[in-house]
Amino acid sequence: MTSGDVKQLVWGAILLALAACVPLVANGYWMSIALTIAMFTVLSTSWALFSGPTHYISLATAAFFGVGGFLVGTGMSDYNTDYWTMVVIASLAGTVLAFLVGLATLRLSGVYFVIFTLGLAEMIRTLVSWIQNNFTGSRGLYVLTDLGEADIYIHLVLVAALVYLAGWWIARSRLGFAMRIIGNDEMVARHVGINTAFSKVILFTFSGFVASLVGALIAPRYTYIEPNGVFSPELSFIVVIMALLGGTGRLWGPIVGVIPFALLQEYINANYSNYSTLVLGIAFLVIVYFLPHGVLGRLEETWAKRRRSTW
Amino acid sequence: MKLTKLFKSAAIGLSASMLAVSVQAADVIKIGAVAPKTGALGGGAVVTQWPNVELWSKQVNAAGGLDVGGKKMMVEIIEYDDKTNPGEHIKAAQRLAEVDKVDFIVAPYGTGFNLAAAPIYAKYNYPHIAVSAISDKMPELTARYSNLFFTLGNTTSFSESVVDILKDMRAAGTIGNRVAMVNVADAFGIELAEAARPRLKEAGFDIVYDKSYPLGTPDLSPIIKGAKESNPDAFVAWSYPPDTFALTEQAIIQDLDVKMYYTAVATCFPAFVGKFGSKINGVFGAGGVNQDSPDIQAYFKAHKDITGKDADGWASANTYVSLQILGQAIEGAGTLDRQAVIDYIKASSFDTIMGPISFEDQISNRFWTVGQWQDGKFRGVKSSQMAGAAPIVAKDGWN
Amino acid sequence: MDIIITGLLLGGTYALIAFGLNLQYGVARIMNLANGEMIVLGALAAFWIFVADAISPILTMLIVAPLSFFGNWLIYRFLLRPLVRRAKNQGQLEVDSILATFGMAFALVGIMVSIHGEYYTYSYLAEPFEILGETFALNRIVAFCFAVLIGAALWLWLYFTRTGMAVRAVSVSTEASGLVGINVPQLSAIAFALGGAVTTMGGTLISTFITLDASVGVVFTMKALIIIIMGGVGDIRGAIVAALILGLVETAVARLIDPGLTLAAAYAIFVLILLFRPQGLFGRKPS
Amino acid sequence: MVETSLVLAVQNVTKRFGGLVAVNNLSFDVSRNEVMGIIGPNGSGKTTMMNLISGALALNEGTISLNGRYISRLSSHEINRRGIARTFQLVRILPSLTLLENAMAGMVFGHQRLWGEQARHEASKLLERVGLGGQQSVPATALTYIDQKRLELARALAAKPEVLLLDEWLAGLNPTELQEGIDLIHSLRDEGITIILVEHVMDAIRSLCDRCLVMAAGAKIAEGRPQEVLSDPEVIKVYLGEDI
Repeated sequence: MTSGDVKQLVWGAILLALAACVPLVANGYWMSIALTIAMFTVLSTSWALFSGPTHYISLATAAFFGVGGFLVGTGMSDYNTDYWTMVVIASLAGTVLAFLVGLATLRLSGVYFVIFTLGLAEMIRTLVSWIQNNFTGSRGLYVLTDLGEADIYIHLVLVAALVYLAGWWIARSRLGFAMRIIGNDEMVARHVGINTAFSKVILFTFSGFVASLVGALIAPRYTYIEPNGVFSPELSFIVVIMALLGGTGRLWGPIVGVIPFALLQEYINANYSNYSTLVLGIAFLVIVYFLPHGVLGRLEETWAKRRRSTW
Repeated sequence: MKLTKLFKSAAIGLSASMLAVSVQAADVIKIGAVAPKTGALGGGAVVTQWPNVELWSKQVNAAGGLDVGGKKMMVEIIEYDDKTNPGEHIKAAQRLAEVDKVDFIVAPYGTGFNLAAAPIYAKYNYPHIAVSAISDKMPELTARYSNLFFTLGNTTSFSESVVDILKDMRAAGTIGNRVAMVNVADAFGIELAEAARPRLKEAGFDIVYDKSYPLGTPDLSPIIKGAKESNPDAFVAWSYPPDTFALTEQAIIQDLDVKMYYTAVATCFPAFVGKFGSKINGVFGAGGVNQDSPDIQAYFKAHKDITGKDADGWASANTYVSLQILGQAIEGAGTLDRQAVIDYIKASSFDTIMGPISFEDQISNRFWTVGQWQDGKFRGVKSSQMAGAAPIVAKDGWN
Repeated sequence: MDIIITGLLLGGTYALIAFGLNLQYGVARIMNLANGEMIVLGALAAFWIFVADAISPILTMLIVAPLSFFGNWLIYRFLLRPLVRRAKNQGQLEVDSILATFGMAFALVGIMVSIHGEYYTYSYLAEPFEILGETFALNRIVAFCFAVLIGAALWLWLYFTRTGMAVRAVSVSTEASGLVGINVPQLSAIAFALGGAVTTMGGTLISTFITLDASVGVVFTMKALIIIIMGGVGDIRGAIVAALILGLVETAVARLIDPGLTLAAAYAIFVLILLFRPQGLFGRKPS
Repeated sequence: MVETSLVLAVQNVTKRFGGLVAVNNLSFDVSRNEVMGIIGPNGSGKTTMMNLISGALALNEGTISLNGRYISRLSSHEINRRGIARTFQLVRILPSLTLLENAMAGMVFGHQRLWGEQARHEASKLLERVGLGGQQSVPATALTYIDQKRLELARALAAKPEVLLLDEWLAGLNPTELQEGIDLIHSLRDEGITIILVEHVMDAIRSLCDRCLVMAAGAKIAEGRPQEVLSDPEVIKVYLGEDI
């Protein structure tokens, strides 16, 4: 561990501690924005742990997120299980599912991988609906807990800490190095002795685990769980888009996409409520055209310029 | 020189407008409304929810506003699109409470959204008169949230009423025991199908076809074919808007000749009769209104005149009623104090276009459960304690 | 027999959804996430004109097609071309086009909601039509016939004209085509515009038997993506075969097993095909 | 004696692509510390043979064994871990990594598994050796084609392989560079590495190879010392055409 590594850890810890203080100052409205930001930060960052270095764009986030939320709902509503027990079960189930999905996608690359994950997520969604309809016989899934938004937020900040720590560790480990090589040239990666399948599945499983954990932790916020809501494919797209917007080249890339995008979306919703979708679309196009390499790219460019001009 | 002038006038303008806002704020009741304009439920909310918010606020303001403790106050609506996304809805609700500081709110659209937002509205103690929500967990929820009211009825009575109609028709000799039942594989459809299944069996009906289909199935003709092959006397579909249209179109094409044909949500929509015309005479659907009531007729006319759209034959009127209740409760309590208004709602009876409505343990037991298209009008035929039910007729082919 | 015909009819619908995107992705390399919104736009036009003036959707389709061609050409020329030009590689273009067309999809939904926020539903040719003693919906049969016509026209164009051959060349290799003197930017624009026009026509036809609303586009986008990937990118035969397989599987499952499993079965088939043929049914193996 | 020095044994290997037989029932052995050349006209199956050994392609029939253990069913990363490293016919560097990282890539996961400071140290020594010293943090894309080849060799050597596969590694070098390259390969052999190279540069083959295998249309047509093989009329016919 170099002094730079330690410095990063300390900084990360300070920032996370600050983030954990948000409930002390925020009112309900800012709390719910902070919660949304925390949720997408965790989802996008863990997504980018796998997809950033490999350039494999996964659209399966909703499947894992949905499994998390749905199992918590089913467990609490149909089987009267305790919330925290269900969080553990749901995230384990999500992890196992992610592992299987990871194995199944090994032979695919490029756009075939992208759409495969989308199709798989949709298959899981309709299967879950069918199972609910025919077997679990649920009459509405309620997640009634005493957890407020601030509690859920703190849970998510803890998960964020876990994700960042994992990301920090991976970047310094053989695994992270292997992922960078795979992202460059998978053929070469195999020929330098990297078990590419193993590395990819490990990281994919981790991001699936995080997504299902988030789905389980956020469920109390929705109170009432509908499979078609928690398995919404839109979520997968938004996670990808926020991560790409920020930039996937660095661990902190996604968050610089998530924060401005969430705030922008909020601003548009508040001020153009009747045309929010239209304005959001246009804002999106403007971002794509004027921030070609994402927020991260723009930031690094600016820094590079500043450095040049001061020297 | 010029610049300073500009600044000065801008500053004066700004302070003037700020003054105007604060003056206005004292005379205005701010009411927030969050419901979908886009997303999966957007198409329904645009028919049922939004026009009534517009209609009611315009009518109230045209009459000079609400009388709050002797002072006339206009209502101002602040609306947000929740994009049919629960997370968005919760955020917008928080914004209404914390940023816009609205005095009251219009309940969300859809069961899931009413439940998802209930904790938020409870936190700020807004009277939450849930209209478009059907659930059997209502007693538990009202026990948990003292500001929450339900008006549209519960799953049990909706399914019971359909079974009652079947029993009536069987007793009249119009149909036999064979019932085909399908449902959309979504919380709403699953709940209702589950509630109906034991009741049908108990009443001695054979469920000869019992299938679900996923939300967004593009071709429902196999369902109608399957149902037709089971040779039913009655067809019951716990369906959502797009499938209600698609099932009925296929039923017409395949000539599913049953004496009793029921589809759930959106059967009462103007677009339903707009699409099928006279062919759907005799079709049953969820909800209903008393078409003969002069109040309802006046409401329909005002709805058309002011919003330019036709009201649907069920939830539109209910939505309007919930706003009437809110308005009357504010006037009755004579204050904008929310707790006072909530207490007033709990204790009082309201004179609405659907007749007198009152709440027992925060739940109204007066609502329509089944309606039927009869000569171009969607009439309520089964209800819980509503007057003016039309007699049911048997469906006589698709003409 | 009944299952086969119903399945083919549904497959025809799917083909209509997928043709356009296949051209746009296969040739112009634009992963167009606004594809579904183009379908909805076609449906909106049909609904609007039908309700206002009782004009047949078939006629609307013929009016809409050139408009859509022109509109999509403009979109490509002014919104997407700059992205193609600045992209250093295929991956960069894919990312950019996903982001840009996602924004476009939002904007289109917003526009359509402000035009008509309710369901687009009307009755056109919703009449029984008998084939071999079984009853089918006439509007579906008409749509199927048009799917066949459009598919055949595209195939003839791709395989028997100079432009078509050039388009196929571009779909195999953008770089090589440029080297042999094919005007790649122009052909990409044409392919994108044509794809958009075909998609809009599909939407117009589909609106005669499926109830749509402004926000439903993403459902069609997903189906279309799955079909072209299942068939193999850029291959028109692949898209047709994949569409028909999906239609047949969904119908067979609905009739023989359980309608609740139709979509799950369709996705399962897709997943299985990709597991055994990672490049799709007709796709070329990546070297 | 002969038995123990056998490193790589290729027995009756066949590889088909659809109807095309790229490698047809080919057998050969490579002994420890030997430099073995595979030559033949374009399309004769040389690179396919290399890909079969390295595990990039799966063979249809036959076996390949390393030190008496079958490797022909293993995937390429396992083969690499057993001690076979390679370069590619068309250079494959890792473009977004620095030179040092490129070189390190070879030693972290494979036959030799180093990590951290030790790996960095070894990798920079290797860069030095292939003539890329002092450029550790330069991005790999900044290199010329020839330097990219050096880098690729450094990466292959980083694994401390027992067997090194060089696929036209000397192609495209100018005479000075060629001589350096040949010297480098010589020195590798002196360190005990067994080398199999596919090559068109005849000078290199003559000066480097202990033995040569000539392929045509997927089959072996000759095998032996370079001088003998290259004067074989059959080989000359294959190389220069039927008429002579």
